[in-house]
Amino acid sequence: MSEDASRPFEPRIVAFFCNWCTYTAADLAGISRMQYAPNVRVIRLMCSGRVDPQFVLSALREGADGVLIGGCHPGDCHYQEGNYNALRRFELLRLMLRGSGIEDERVRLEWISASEGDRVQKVCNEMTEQVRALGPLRLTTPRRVEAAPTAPAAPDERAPELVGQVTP
Amino acid sequence: MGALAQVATEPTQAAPAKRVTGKRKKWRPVKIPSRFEALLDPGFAAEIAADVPDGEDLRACIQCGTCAGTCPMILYMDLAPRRIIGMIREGARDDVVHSTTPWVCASCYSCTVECPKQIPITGIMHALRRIALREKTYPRGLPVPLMEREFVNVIEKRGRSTESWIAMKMYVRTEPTQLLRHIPLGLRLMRRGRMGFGRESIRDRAQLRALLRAVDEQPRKSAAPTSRAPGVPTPGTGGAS
Amino acid sequence: MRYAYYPGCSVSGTGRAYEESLLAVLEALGAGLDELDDWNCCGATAFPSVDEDKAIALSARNLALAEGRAQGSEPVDLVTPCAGCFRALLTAHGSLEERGPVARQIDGALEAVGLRYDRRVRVRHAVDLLVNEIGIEAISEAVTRPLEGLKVACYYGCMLVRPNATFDDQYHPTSMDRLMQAIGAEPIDWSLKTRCCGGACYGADPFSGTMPQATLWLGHALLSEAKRRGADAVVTACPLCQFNLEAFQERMVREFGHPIEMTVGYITQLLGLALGLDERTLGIHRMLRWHLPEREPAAVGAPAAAEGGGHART
Amino acid sequence: MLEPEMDPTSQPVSTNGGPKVGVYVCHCGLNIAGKVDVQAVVGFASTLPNVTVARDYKFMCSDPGQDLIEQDLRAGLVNRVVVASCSPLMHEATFRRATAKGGTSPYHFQMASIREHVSWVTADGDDATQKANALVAAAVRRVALHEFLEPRQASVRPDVMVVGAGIAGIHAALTLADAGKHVYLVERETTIGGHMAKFDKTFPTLDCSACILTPKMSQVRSHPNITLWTYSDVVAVEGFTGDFKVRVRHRPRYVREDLCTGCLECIEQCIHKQGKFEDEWNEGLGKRKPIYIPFPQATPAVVVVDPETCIWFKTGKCPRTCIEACERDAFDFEQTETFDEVNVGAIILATGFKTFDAARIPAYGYGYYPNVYTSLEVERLLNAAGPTGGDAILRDGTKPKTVGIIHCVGSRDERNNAYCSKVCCMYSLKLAHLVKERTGADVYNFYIDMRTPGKGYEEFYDRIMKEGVHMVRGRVAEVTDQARSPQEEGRLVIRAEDTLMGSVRRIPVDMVVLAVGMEPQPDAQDVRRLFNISCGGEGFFTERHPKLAPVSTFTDGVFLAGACQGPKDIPDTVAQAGAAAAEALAMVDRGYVMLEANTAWIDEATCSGCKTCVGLCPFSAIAFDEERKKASVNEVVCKGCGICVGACPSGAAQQHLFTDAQIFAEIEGVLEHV
Repeated sequence: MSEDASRPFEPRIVAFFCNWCTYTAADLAGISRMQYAPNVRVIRLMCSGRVDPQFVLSALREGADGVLIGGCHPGDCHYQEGNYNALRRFELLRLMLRGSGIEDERVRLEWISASEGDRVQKVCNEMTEQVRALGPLRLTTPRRVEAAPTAPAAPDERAPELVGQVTP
Repeated sequence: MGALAQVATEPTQAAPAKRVTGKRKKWRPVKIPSRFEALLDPGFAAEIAADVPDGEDLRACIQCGTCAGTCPMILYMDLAPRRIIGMIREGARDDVVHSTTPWVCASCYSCTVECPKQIPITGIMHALRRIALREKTYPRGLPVPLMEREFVNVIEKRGRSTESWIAMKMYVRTEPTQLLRHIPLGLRLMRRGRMGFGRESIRDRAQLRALLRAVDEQPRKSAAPTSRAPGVPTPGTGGAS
Repeated sequence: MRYAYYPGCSVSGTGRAYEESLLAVLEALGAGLDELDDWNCCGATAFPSVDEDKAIALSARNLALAEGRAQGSEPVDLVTPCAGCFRALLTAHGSLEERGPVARQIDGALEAVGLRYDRRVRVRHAVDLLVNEIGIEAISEAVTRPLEGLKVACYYGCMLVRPNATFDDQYHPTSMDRLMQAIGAEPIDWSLKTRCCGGACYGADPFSGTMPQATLWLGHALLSEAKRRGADAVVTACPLCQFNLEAFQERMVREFGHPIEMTVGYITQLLGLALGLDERTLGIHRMLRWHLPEREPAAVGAPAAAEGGGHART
Repeated sequence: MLEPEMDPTSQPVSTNGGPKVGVYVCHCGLNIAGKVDVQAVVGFASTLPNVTVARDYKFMCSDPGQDLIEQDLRAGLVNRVVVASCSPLMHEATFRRATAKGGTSPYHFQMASIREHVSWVTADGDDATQKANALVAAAVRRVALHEFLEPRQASVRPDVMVVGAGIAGIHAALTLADAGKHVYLVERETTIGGHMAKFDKTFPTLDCSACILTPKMSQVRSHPNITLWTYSDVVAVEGFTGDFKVRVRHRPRYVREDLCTGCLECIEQCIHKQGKFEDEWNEGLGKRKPIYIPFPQATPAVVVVDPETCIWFKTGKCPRTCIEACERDAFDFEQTETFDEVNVGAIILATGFKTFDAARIPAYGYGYYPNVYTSLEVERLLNAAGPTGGDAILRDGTKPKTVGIIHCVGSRDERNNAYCSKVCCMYSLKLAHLVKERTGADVYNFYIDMRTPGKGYEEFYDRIMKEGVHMVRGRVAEVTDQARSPQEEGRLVIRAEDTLMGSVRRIPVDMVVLAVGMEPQPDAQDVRRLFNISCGGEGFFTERHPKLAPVSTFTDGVFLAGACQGPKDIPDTVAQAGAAAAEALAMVDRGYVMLEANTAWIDEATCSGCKTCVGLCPFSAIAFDEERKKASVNEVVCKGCGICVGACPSGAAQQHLFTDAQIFAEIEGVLEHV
């Protein structure tokens, strides 16, 4: 956690990729040795439908400057319709984020199939550049920057103060 | 026309009646030059690639010959487009920049759209012309380079071209006798109001000149590739002499 | 409907009849063209061979001038009858739209002379306009003297569909054939629709003085094939192709044999004839040769004309 | 197999004591260590909370690497394991097994992908090390929260379904059936045999395709362990590995398969005296009647009525001489679609390919010049059972004197298929030989590169060249009927650069053969969705690993055979079909599979009874107790997507291995140390 003025701003982006399409595509990008910005950190979920809006909020609160969600193309979900759920939740989330003054470019939902390694590269680079252009995310609520306690607390204790609960 | 006459004696298509003579007047040796690696310019491919949109694709050439097969002007080229691409890739810079091929190219884009690897071949030909003009390696036997210069000068000065003037100037400078041959056609056109000697021009010439100057003054699109073999001496140049 | 119009140097010179017939036909079809004020040369293919960036800048100036006619956020249609100018404008628009380093350079240059281009121009060829804006149907309804029995070879040339095809198939274009069918003519089927005529190669030089033999050879191949297929006329959509195919027929014959005597007209001239326009309005008197088979208006044209006339009464 | 299995003799190391995390950073030779400073990552990891051991090793997936984990667990130094190495899709199972061998739950493990996601995709070494640190920190935080879970098992149905009965499906089905498994073989066409049944000869041995294929076809027909369903397709697939429920639709033939003997008397007696309709089997080169059999050895030898062309179906007025002709009363004009539903343990997809549509390259004039043929059409012309009885003649009945064969049609072309179709060089040589043999014609082959890797292939190439076939190295630019000389008049002219001669040639020919490439089936995308697998960019089905799992897919229990996975010739197809059969056999023969532990559960205490989850579950795995107003997950049906968890407003729904707490921990981890 350094916002050292001497160093240029490097955006931090947390990505939630579904196991079947986008995570596999990221693996393919690796196998194909496609170089992309190191700013994106991928968290693997089984399905983009698992992405709880709280994950996104939590990431932004913990210091991420952007969040990328990757799922299978519509109609291709390994679990039939998880990505549609993700999309619905994402739309609501986006409205809410706009209300909090968070730019659209910071939170992005992308459909990337297992064969689209080049798209992972493109999206990661693109998003890094966009967020870099926007600059660091400044939330009105101070971010938690101290190291977390050694044994992480239960999830309900860390419900985001930024906004309330979201239902699909 | 020296260069042309030479290449045109090697037609491989069913050539026009006049050209099929069936016998060669004089025996001449077939020249297949050997090339030392030191004579090649390893940076040439990068130089071209940087100068043409999607030029990087030339590295993917599979030498299939579709470009040559589809080219309407192939008969008149000293190096087939396929060979040009192959030679660029391997850095045979000196031969390529002396070739007549870019100047014979009709810019019809057949090769570009037919190329299975989607190499922008026509764009590469234009880039080669730019290099040849810059380095004065264009074939002296062909009037095309002079004409292009002339054309560009007229546009830069007046903003529009007047066909009759450019043609006239060309003939005066290259083959004055040819001009006489065209007088009857010129007269027919003039009678029909399709040709005149009034010179076209735009009103705001100053703006156009300023615009073109400003293009030069803008920060360059990309740094030109630097790697270039130091002054390569070349025995026997390809193409026109 | 009125459109921005970019004539180009050739149409203002040897291609005058093309402009005259285009304007007349569009007027008859209820459309009009407004010439860009103080347009400049598109640079043809010669300019990019000398300086590519400046070639784009030339077209960028024309595009900026056209955009000046924009109303609101609607894009502006810029119509050009010349295939060479069409390609130049389209290529320039394409490179500018990519917004890469070249685009930045050109934008900067435009700004330096007080111009600005926001990529809101759609570059259209006259054939595109006829087929896709005015429409085949409207044209066939307006026909009063269908060209029944006239066999035409539609010659698209290189640059109508290459390197980028915007309104027709790149390999097998059909828009001109459809236009000819709409006016009752019979387009012949041939494989040289988009084969180069050699005319546009040398920076708009109508005399092809640069490489006469090559140019004649290509033109001869086209015309003899059209003749072999039984065409009465070749129709073009480009002033350079037209001139090149029309003006050198004697020399082609001298050089390669096979007598050719082929009428080479502009597509707009045939459209105009079918719409019942006067030959002089269509600039037919400017052509070097014009021999269409005799049409007998009473015998051939009458029934169809009556039918067409019925449609035409709107 | 790679499922984790706990060592039953040992007790769990620690389930309720504090977490002691071991971090193992893999060099992967230089794959990781070449970019990431492995020592720095180990140093960093050792500073993280809960970490008691941090080590690096050259190849963690090797036996000694795995032993490191096992020993540390057994020694009580650690009770949670993080391996920073390749993708979990690659070696998660390996390391879970190692963790289980150390005596704890295999799920007390987390992987950090620092190869695919870091070293292979990051240009700068420092950046890469930073990113690796972040991913390791995330895994360490997360693994501390992992619960003790037991691996789940599920039993496997013994039967197997094979979809597609070309040579791949036939071979796979026979292999399984011979091993004593029951196989449902589903074929969309009226006969099995696929493309191979259309060929005349096969390269490089030139043995007759029918002679080697038809015995296998009749074996399929008569095998007691094979249920053959032709003219049928799969319409729905449910369930998961070990227990798929597949719904198959049978289209009506209007002839009862159990009664028809294949005497073909009805075809003879059809009111149409001559074949009149396009014969699809012969690529439209022949004509058939409304009642037909594709070819004499069709299997099953059962006729089929085409309702589109049959007069009875079209007008209702026909004496129906066919019915009279049938001695067994096999006709049933009232037949409708029927359905079957079967449960199988594994599925093999062998749905094959289609040939490239040559009309997509206008320069070659296919569909425009009548004497331009595709290679498959020429296969039919050369086939003794084909429309001309094996004569290679043109549409006007004459024999071609010169034939041009154009390679790579639709292949190696960015505008169509960028890939090499692999088989065209060889089959073009075969066609060159056959055409020359049958007609004595001069044959020109136009190729870009000759690709003849394979046993006996180069020798075949050699032989064909010595037979005097012209080999012109150059891709054909166009086929035209524009004549520029008297000998070109009335013929087709092939224009190509002969790159070896260094000149453009115009070669007049009478017949052009387009060596069309192989493409995915047009409905490959639908099939892919149906079976929940993926396709590559070019549309062929994607295997689980290009080298190490070439017949498996990302969906367990679904295997691939033949050209549906990529262009292949017959020997490769048969080999792959055998491999797919063996993989399926290994799975069903064992009788059980291990299942992922990542199912969802609902904490009754916090469940508010809102029922949001119930409607969202794509697998109807969530039941709702109306009395107690609580939802509950059926863990057997749950597939572990976590959609319900993401949606639960009260946080009552949770997912094993993906609990909110674990993911929050991971988020903090990736962000904390950057």
